[in-house]
Amino acid sequence: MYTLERSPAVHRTVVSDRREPVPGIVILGLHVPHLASITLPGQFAMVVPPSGEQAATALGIYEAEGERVSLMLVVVGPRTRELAALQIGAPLDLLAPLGNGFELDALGDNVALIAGGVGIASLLLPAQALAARGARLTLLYGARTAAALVDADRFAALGAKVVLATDDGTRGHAGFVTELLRALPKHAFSGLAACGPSPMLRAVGRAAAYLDIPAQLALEETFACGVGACWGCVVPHAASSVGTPVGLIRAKRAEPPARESDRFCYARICKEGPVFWAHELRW
Amino acid sequence: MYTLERSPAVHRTVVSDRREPVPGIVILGLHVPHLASITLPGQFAMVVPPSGEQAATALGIYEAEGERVSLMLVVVGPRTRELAALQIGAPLDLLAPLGNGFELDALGDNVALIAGGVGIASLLLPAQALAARGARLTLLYGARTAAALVDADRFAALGAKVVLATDDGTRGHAGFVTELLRALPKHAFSGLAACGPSPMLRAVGRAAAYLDIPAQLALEETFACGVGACWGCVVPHAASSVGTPVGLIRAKRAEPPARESDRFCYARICKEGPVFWAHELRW
Amino acid sequence: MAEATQPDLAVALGRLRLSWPTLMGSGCYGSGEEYAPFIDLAALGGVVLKSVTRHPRLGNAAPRLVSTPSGLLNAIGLQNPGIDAYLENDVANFADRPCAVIGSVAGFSVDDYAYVTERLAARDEIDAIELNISCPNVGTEGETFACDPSLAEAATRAARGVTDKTLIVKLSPNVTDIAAIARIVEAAGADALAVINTVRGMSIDVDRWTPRLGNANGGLSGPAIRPVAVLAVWEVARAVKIPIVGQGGIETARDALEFILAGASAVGIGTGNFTDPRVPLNVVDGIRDYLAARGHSALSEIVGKANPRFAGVR
Amino acid sequence: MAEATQPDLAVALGRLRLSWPTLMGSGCYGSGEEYAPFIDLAALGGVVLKSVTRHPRLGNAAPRLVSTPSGLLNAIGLQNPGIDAYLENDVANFADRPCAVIGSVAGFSVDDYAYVTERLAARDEIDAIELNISCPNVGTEGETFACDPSLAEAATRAARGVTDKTLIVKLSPNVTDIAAIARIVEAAGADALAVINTVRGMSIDVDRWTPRLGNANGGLSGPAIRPVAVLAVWEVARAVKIPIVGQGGIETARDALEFILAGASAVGIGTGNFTDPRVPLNVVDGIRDYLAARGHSALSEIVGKANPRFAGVR
Ligand SMILES: Cc1cc2nc3c(=O)[nH]c(=O)nc-3n(C[C@H](O)[C@H](O)[C@H](O)COP(=O)(O)OP(=O)(O)OC[C@H]3O[C@@H](n4cnc5c(N)ncnc54)[C@H](O)[C@@H]3O)c2cc1C
Ligand SMILES: Cc1cc2nc3c(=O)[nH]c(=O)nc-3n(C[C@H](O)[C@H](O)[C@H](O)COP(=O)(O)OP(=O)(O)OC[C@H]3O[C@@H](n4cnc5c(N)ncnc54)[C@H](O)[C@@H]3O)c2cc1C
Ligand SMILES: Cc1cc2nc3c(=O)[nH]c(=O)nc-3n(C[C@H](O)[C@H](O)[C@H](O)COP(=O)(O)O)c2cc1C
Ligand SMILES: Cc1cc2nc3c(=O)[nH]c(=O)nc-3n(C[C@H](O)[C@H](O)[C@H](O)COP(=O)(O)O)c2cc1C
Ligand code: FES
Ligand code: FES
Repeated sequence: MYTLERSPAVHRTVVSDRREPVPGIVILGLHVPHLASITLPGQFAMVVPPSGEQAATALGIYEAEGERVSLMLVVVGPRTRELAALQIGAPLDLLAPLGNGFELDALGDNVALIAGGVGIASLLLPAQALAARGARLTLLYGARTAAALVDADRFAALGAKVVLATDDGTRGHAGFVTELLRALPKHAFSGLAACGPSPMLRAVGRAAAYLDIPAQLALEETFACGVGACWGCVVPHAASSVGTPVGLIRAKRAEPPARESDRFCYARICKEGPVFWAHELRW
Repeated sequence: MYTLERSPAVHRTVVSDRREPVPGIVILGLHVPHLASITLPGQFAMVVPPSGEQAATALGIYEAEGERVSLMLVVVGPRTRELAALQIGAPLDLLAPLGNGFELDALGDNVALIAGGVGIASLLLPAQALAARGARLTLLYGARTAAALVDADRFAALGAKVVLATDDGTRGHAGFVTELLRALPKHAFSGLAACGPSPMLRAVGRAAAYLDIPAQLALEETFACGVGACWGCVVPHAASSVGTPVGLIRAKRAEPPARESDRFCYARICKEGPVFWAHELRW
Repeated sequence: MAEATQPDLAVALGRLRLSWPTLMGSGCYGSGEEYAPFIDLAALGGVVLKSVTRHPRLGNAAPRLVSTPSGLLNAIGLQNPGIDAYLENDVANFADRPCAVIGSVAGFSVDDYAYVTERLAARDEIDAIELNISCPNVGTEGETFACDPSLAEAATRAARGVTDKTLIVKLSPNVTDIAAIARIVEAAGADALAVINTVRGMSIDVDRWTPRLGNANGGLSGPAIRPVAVLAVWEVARAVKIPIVGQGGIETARDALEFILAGASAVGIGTGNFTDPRVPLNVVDGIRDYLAARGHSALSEIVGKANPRFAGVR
Repeated sequence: MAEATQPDLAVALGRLRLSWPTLMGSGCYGSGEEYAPFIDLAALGGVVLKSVTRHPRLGNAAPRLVSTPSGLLNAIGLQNPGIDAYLENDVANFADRPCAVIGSVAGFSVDDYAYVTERLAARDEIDAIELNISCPNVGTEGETFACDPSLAEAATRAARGVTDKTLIVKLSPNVTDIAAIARIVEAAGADALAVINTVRGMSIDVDRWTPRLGNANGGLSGPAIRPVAVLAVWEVARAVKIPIVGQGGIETARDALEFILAGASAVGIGTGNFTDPRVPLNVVDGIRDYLAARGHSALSEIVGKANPRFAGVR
C-alpha cells in the first residue's frame, strides 16, 4: 500500500509560477495534484522537454507542498535552456518521484547541509523535514559567484545558520565551501547531507571521514533513463549493497588477497541513489 | 557604387516588436540601421538562430522601412521554433539582403500577386513598389485554413483587390488558390508574381503559360549556405542563363537531337534566384 | 466492430509473433519492469533484455554517458551478472511480462554465443533470442563480430544450432558494407536482423584533456544517427529476405515510418524512451492513424514501399 | 609587443603553411568569394575549393539538401564545370585570396585523379591539393575509393606522382577500419589527411514514399557526426605520423579543440559556416584564448594531448 502510493508515475503539470532570481537560474512552480504528498526529501524528477527534441533531464524536487512542486534549474545546455524558457501556463510532464531520498533520521539532531551551486535545489525539502523534527541546522552553501547564491534566506527562515562561500570571493568565504568544513573540529555535526558537483561531493566525503561524521551525498551525473534501465549513471560502491558483479577497486592490488573495502560494484545513481552514504562510495 | 551599397553583410539587429496574429505565425520587427534602404522586393535574409545550435534559416524580408525590417515566420521545425520564441530586446543577426528580387518593371501595370501560405511574406514589398508606381494590383492568397490568412488587409490598404482561398474552405474559395487562376481568361493580367511552396508555384507556372502571362516565381527550398557556396538549393533551369554544366531534361529523349528547351542546368535558388521567370524553369 | 476495422499492426519475426511492431532496444529498457510505472507494457511489441554474457561483467568505469548534439554516447560495457546468476535470479521475473521478451546474448567467442544462447533459449520465459554481435571482440580494439564476415557467420551458425526460437542478429553500422554482412548472416540461419546497433564515437573533455567516457570511445544513438540507420535498413532490405527490425533515433511514428518504408517490418526504440517513456505508445498510435488515413488494413502493406529494389516479402 | 606574446596558431601541412589552423571544407565554401561579404577571408587558414572532376558534371537532381536532427544530409553530386572550363574561367580568380587556396580533386578512376591533380596543381593560384577519394566510384553503388584500400593507395600514389605541392587525402568514415586506410594512404605519399568526409545517410519522405534526396542517399555532416569524427581522428592519429585536418560538426573553439586534442593539427569547418559565417573567426579567437589562458605559446603544444598512444610529432 505504502509502496503503491509512493510509486512514481508520469505527472502532467502546468507551470503555475516562474521566478528568475538571476539570469540563467530559473525556479518553475508546477501545478500538479498528486505529487507533493508522495515526494521524499532528496528525490528527483525526470522532466520531459515539451519540444520532443531533447532527452528528459534530471532535476531535484525543490519545493513540494499541496498541489505544487517546484524545480530550480541552471541553464547549462539545450535541455535546461528549453525548460528555462517555459512560461506560466505551459504544460510540462514529469516522471516522478524517482530515486531514494535522504535517510534523515540517521543524521542526528545537529545537521550540516552542504550545497554546491544548484545542489541547493535538493536540500530545501530535507531542511524542512529536519527543521520540523527540531534538528539544529547549518547550511554551508557555495557557488561560483555571489549572484549565483539563490534562496539562502529560505534556509535561514527555517532557523538554519547560513555560511556562504564563493569561488570568486564576491560573498562569504573566498574559495570552496568544503574548505570551511575541513576547518571544523571533529564531530562538529551529528550528520552531513550534501548535494553538488562530484568533485565537491568527493571533498565532502573526505572531510566527513576526517571529521568522523556520517554523511549522505546526493550525486549529480549525466542520466539517460533515470529509472534504472540503462546502467549508464553508475558510481563505484561498496560491494555488499547491490546485486551486480563485483570487482576490485585497483586491479594491481588484487594480490595479496584484497581487503573487503577494495571490493566494489557499480551502483546506479538514479536507482540505488541518488543519495549514498559517503563511506560506501569507492570513487 | 550601386553594387557596393547593395552588397549583403552581417547585420546585427534587435527585436523591436513582435506580433503573433495566429499561434504559430510570428512577425518579428527588427531594429537595424542600414538594411531597409538597400533591400529590394523579393530579397531574403539568412537568419542566425541565437543559440548557435541550429543552421541559419532563410526568411523573406516582409517589411523594410527606415531603421526597421520585419520577418514573418511560420513554426515548422526547430529553427523557426527558436526564432518564434524571441522576445522584444533579443539580439538577432542576419546575413542580408540576399538573392535577386522581382523584376517588377517587367510585369506591367496589372499585376496579380499570388501567395501560398507564408509566401505572403515575400510579396508585401513588391506590392508596395508596384502600388507606388501605380500598377493595378490583385492579391490571390491561399492558405490551409482561414486563421492562417495573415495581413491580407495590408494589401487591401495598398488598393489591391484581395481574393482568398483556403484548403479547408473556411474562408474564400474552397481549394487551391491556383484553381482561381485557371478559371481566368487569357491575358487577364499583365504579369504575375508568386511565392509559396513548390507544388503551388509549379501550378502557377502552368497556369501562366496557359494564360500567356509572364510570371515570376519566388522559390522556397531547403537552403544550407544561402549565399551560393554549396550548390545545394538548385532548380532545373533553361540552359542559357547560368555558366554551369548543361544536360538534357529527359535523357531518353536525347535522340533524335534534343530541342533547345530540353537543355537545362541546375541553377542555385539562393544565388541565381530566389525569383525566376516561370518559363525558364525546367521542373 | 470499430476495433475490427483497425489496421493490423501485428508482425511475425520467424516464429515470434508481436502484437505491435515495437521492440524496446536492448540495454535501454532494463527488463521492462523499470518502465512499468510509466507505460502499460502490454502496449509494447516486446522488450529486448539487456545483453547477458557467459561470465559476470563489472562494466566500464564511469562516466558511461555523454550527451552530444541530438545524440547520446554510451559505453556501459555490458555490466551484467553472467548467465548463471541471470538464470537463477532474473529470468523467472520475466514470466508475467504482457509483451514478448527477447533475450539478448553477447559474447567474446563463438563458443560464448552458442553456450549463452542455448542456456537462455531453454527458458520458457524467453520468447526469442537477439544476438548482439556488435560488442567488442577480444583482441583488436573496436573490432566486433559484426565487423568481420566470418565471425558474424560463425556466431550466427553457432546460435542457430542450439535453438529453434526466433533468432534475431543485430548488425553494426561500423562497417564498409553492411549489406554484405547481412547476406552472410541470413545464410547462416538468422530469422531476422536488427539494424542498427550504435555508431562508434567519442567526445573529449577539453578542460581535462581526456575522453569524456570512462571507456574512451562509445556508441552513438538517438536522432543524430537516424539518417545512418535508415540508409542501413534500406541497403540491408535490398540484400536479404528475412524481416528487419529497424532502429536508431526513433522518437515519433513518422520516424518509425521512415524505417518501415525503407524495408523494416518492425522497429526498435531505445534512446527514444529517454526522451519520453510514452514514445512507444505514440509510435504505435501514429502508425495506426497513418495506415487508417491512407486506407491500409495492415502494416505489412507498406513495408519497403519507398525502396524500389526491396527484396523481401515480409 | 602584445602581439608577440600571442600564442602561435600557424600550422604546416607538408610544404603548405597556414597562418590559422582553419580550412573551410570543400563544397561548403564555394571558392571563398561567396563568403567575402560576411567575413574577412584573411582570417581563414585556407579555403578548400569545391571538388573538380575531369569532365563537367551536371550534379544530382534536386532536392540536394535535407536537414536532420543536428545534421545536414547532402547529395550535390559534384556539380562542376570540369577541369578545362575550371582552369579557363575560375582559377585565375583565386589569385587574390588572402588565405591559402587548396584545390580539391575528385575522380572516377586512378587516371582521373592523376590527370586533374596534375593540371590543377600546375597553376600558381593553387597552393595545395586535396584528394577527395570519398566520392562515389563508378560501378558499385556507395563504394568509394576511400573504402577500398588498394584504390585509395593507387589514387594517392597517382596524385603524388604529378605534384610536389602538399597533398592532403580526404578519408571516408564509412569503413570498418579507417586507421588501416590512413596507414596505406600515408605510405602512398600523402602529406596530410583530412578526416572525415560525410557519413552516409538517408531520409525518407513518409508522405510521398520516396527518399527526400533526389539522389536517394547522401552524406551527413554537422554536429550530429562530431563524435564519429573525433573518434576517427583519434584512431587515425594513432596510426600515422603525417598531420591531420580534423573535421565534422565543428561550430565552436571547444569543438575544434576536441579534434586537436584527439590528434588533429588543423581543423576543417564546413557545415558550421551555415550556422554562422563568423564561426571560423570565433574558432580561431577561442583557440587563441584557450592557449593563452593555459600558458601555451603554440597550438602545436597541445596536439594529441588527450590521446595517449598518439603517433605523430606534428
Ligand atoms: C539526480 C539529479 C538531480 C539534479 N538536479 C538538478 C537541479 O535541481 N537543477 C539543475 O539545474 N540541475 C540538476 N541536475 C543537473 C541537470 O540534470 C543537468 O544540468 C541537465 O541535464 C543538463 O542538460 P542540458 O541539456 O541543459 O545540458 P547538456 O548539454 O546535457 O550538458 C551540459 C553539461 O555538460 C557540460 N558541457 C556541455 N557542453 C560542454 C562543453 N562544450 N565543454 C564543457 N562542458 C560542457 C556543462 O558544463 C554541463 O554540465 C541534476 C542532475 C541529477 C542527476
Ligand atoms: C528564399 C526563402 C524564403 C523563405 N521565406 C520564409 C518566410 O518568409 N517565412 C517563413 O516562415 N519561412 C520562409 N521560408 C522557409 C523557411 O526557411 C523554412 O521553413 C525554415 O528554414 C524551416 O526551418 P526549421 O528548422 O524550422 O524546420 P526544418 O526542421 O528545417 O524543416 C521543416 C520543414 O520540413 C518539413 N518536415 C520536417 N520534419 C518533417 C517530417 N518528419 N515529416 C515531414 N515533413 C517534415 C516541414 O514540413 C517543413 O517544411 C523561406 C525559404 C526560402 C528558401
Ligand atoms: C545506454 C545504452 C545501452 C545499450 N546497450 C545495448 C546492449 O546491451 N546490447 C545491444 O544489443 N544494444 C545496446 N544498445 C543499443 C540499442 O539497443 C540500439 O540498438 C541503439 O541505441 C540504436 O537505437 P536508438 O537510437 O533507438 O537507441 C544500447 C544503447 C544505449 C543507448
Ligand atoms: C553541401 C556540402 C557539400 C560538400 N561537398 C564536398 C566536396 O565537393 N568535396 C569534399 O571533399 N567534401 C565535400 N563535403 C564534405 C565537407 O567538406 C566536410 O568534410 C564534411 O561536411 C564534414 O565537415 P562539417 O560537418 O564541418 O561540414 C561537402 C559537405 C557539404 C555539407
Ligand atoms: S540513468 Fe539509466 S540507469 Fe541511471
Ligand atoms: S543554399 Fe548553398 S548554394 Fe544555395
